[in-house]
Amino acid sequence: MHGISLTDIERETYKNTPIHRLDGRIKLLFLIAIIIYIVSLPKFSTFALWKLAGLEMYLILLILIARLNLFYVALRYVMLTPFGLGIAILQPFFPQAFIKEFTIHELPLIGMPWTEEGLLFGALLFAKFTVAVTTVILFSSTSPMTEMVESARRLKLPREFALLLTMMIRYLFVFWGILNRLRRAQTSRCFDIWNKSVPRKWILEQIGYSISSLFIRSYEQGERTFQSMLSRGYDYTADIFVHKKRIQAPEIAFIVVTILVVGNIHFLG
Amino acid sequence: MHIGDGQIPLEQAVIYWIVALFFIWLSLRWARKEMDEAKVPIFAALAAGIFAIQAMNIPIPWGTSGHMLGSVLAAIILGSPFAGILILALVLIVQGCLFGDGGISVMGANILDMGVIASFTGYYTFRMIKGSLGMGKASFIGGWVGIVMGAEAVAIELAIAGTFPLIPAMTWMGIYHAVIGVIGEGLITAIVVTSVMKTRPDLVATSSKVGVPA
Amino acid sequence: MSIIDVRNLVYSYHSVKTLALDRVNLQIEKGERLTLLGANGSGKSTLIKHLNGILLPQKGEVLVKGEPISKKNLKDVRRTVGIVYQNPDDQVFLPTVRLDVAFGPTNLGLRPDVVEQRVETALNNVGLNGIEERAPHHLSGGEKKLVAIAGVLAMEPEVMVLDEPTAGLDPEGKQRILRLIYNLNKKLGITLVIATHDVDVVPVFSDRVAVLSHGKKIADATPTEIFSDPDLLRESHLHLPIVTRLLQGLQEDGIPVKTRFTVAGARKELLRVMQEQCMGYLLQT
Amino acid sequence: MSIIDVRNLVYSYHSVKTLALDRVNLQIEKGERLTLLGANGSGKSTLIKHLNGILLPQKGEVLVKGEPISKKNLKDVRRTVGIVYQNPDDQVFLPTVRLDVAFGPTNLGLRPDVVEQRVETALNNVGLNGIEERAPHHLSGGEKKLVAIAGVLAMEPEVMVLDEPTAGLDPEGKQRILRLIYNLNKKLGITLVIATHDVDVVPVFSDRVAVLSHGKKIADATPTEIFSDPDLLRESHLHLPIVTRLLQGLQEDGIPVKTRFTVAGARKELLRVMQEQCMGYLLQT
Repeated sequence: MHGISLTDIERETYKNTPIHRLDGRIKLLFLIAIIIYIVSLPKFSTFALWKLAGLEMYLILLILIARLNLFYVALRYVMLTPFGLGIAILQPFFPQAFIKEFTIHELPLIGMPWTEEGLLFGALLFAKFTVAVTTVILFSSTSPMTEMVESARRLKLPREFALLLTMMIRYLFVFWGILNRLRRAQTSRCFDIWNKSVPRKWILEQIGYSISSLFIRSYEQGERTFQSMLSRGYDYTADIFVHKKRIQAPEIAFIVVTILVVGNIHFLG
Repeated sequence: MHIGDGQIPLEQAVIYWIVALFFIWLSLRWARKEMDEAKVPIFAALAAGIFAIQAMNIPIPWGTSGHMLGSVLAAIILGSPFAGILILALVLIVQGCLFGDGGISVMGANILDMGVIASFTGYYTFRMIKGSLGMGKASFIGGWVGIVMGAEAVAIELAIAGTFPLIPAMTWMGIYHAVIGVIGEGLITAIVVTSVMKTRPDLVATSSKVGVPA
Repeated sequence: MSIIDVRNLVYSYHSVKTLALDRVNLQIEKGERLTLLGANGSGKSTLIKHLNGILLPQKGEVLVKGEPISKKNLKDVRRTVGIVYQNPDDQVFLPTVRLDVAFGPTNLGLRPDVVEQRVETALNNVGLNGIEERAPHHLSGGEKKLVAIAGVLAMEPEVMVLDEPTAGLDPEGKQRILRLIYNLNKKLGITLVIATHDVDVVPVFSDRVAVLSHGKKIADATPTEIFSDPDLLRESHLHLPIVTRLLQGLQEDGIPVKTRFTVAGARKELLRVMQEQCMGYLLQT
Repeated sequence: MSIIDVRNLVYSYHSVKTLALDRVNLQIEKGERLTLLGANGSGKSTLIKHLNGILLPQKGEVLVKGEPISKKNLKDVRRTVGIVYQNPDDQVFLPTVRLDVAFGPTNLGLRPDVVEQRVETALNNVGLNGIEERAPHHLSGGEKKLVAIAGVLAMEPEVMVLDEPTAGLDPEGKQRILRLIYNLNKKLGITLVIATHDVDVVPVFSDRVAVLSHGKKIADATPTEIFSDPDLLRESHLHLPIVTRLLQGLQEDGIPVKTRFTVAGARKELLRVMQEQCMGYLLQT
């Protein structure tokens, strides 16, 4: 999709490091806790910027321990940046409703006015975005999707929704394969969405038809899968089977260290 | 049009989460009634399919490519905005947790914009004009309205959050999505709906059933 | 009593005019290996879906262990009759092997440790231990098929129905699957029903062959009997097994070979005839 | 000059350690019928994807009509080399047969009337006239395969590559496809490359067989030569054709039959031997 495909992420999750081995529930809680912490930091404070920098260092340390491919991590980050950067970069040029007084400067050469307060707010937005994205990259690269859902199920995600999500994960890979084969067959017959020698309208039709074929195939996949599920005793009470693992020393150590680090960053930083 | 973490303050994000969860619950209830146990495999596969569909490049003006959202499409074919909500919720959860497309704290807001608001406005626009304009044109307008409204909802949420002033946000999000939505969502939705009607007419709930789905 | 008894079964899909199944009668006996032979579209898959109540009869009935299948006993029927579908992507629908194989036993309401045990045993029986955590999309076609079989085995069915079990597999993969299901029948006593159009696979495998054509059962006999009748197979858009074709060619050449359908059978038969023929020659001179 | 010339081709997938293709050399001559024989996972599909530039070589090169495939000549290469993939559902995606077959020629920028003409001709050549307006979705597997072939034919390629063309088809469907592609080669002079693991299909069909195993080309010879070497096939996880297996069994029994691989060939050979053998018997007494 964005230069990083499902399979790239999946490959990272197959590594075997202390971080990868941690219980999925702990990692899921870690993700949620960090995100909540970041988001609840004040939206206008230089101090928060330093806390975020500290947190980012800790996350990078964990990424190193998890031996993630750094090129892959950087690529994922860069792919996502435009989403956060776009909104942040405009901030110095707009008045923020919650700020009373502005210190105004002008851009050299073009003379466009910008505010110090807006710059700080934008920087904070971008810093929060960066730390959040780093957390998601770390989390998604160290726990396979199935494990995430199994963990969520153990943390009381409703039965039906857990089954929906696990099956979706399975079929993500099936349809990813179908999409690639469809594209390959189209490329083999010289299809190119930028082909100048055919009308644009015709190209859009072909894309529409491809999407329609994918839609029907996914619906029919569901129909066939339903029959095979019934054959294995499926009914409205069905649940996923959770292979139970216990919380052990490494998990506890991870929690303690994280609380110490974040606590330190928060109160000292 | 994914909102990222940090762009909406926690307390507002929590409210959006609650609203989104309420709609997910409603859509599950709808699915249970309409498709009983078959809903799990069908929606799981459809969500995976829409995920793949969103990865198909569509040439939009200015030499760039965009992609489809698909919530209005799902709503029209399955005959209820709840279908669009359920599928988009699944897709957004995977995108957020796996790819980092759209944040975690703001996932509720994203589900609200691209799932709930896009599906509802798009689907009911389609329903209103289907009789007079026919399936194709109504799908086109429905798809387009859905994406524009979803984008405007993002603008409003960002404005409430204090991240962006309301008027410029609504203007620019509106104009941008109104332009790309003509092709990426409107036209493609229309082509897909008419083509599914040709191939599997029985799948297209809206073409046969009248009466408002619960 | 037959373990499955199909009586006068009629079924038509509502989009199609012709009958998908036309008064089909079929008894399946405990412990046997039965092949349903038919071309694509002959009604095999529709018949199979009636064996565990995925489809309910429009006319006629299907009895499992003497009880007609009805909405009430569906769960019991599906515990007795397990179906392995043709495409493992339809059947293996959960993202790890363990989750998938555990799906059936979990639905039976078994305790987690029993489920765990059944998963182990089933994977053992198909020879796939140690891949519990693997994702299906990283398995080969043959392995996925084995996982699908394990998923059904874990429910400990008495009858196992397999739709085109060798489809898409290479020769080694085919052999592996066939050997496996043969052993399931021999060692665990599971009754086997295989639906296929692969005439070269059946003979080696089955006690009995039922031939389906255009929704009708047009023959039900031992493989030898079935393959002695070329017209029957032509009518059902199938071919003779390669070995049988060769022997019948020789018959046309005037060599008195009998019909055989396996390589081993034909080898013996040809040897016998060669010796006899030459003896005949000898006596004439 | 070979129409396709694969030189020292090496390819490895990102996620897998072993090489998918390991220094493969292969010359494909204009007008021939070549079979790429190999088990699943032997590298056949990876090799095929290099023949029209879907994959570009990591090492080595692929020349089409003497020109190395590069980003610049991709369109020409794909016009010369058409590929029919294994699963027609991945290939046939448009709502009518006519639209689908027109997809390729339209992409070539041809005028609508020329496209129309090509569609007619292509459907004619695969024997599917009169179904132009049908939805491929509702066709049988065999018919869908034919539409896929027509879609490639309409681009008028000089080389046609088919990946497992008989997969999933019943005996009659297989025959129909094989007869068709044989005729495409004979009548239209299209060079044919077929990738398959079906040892019983190849022999009837090909001038030459290249055997792939674990990404390496381990043999390249006539079918007779290939099937005279049981070790070779064992190494590549394949079997001997059924007919060949029978004849080799008889050889072990001391009957001096020569290796054959088609029913017709074996029939002739057995007749010959029977007569000679009996003669021998006669002389001894």
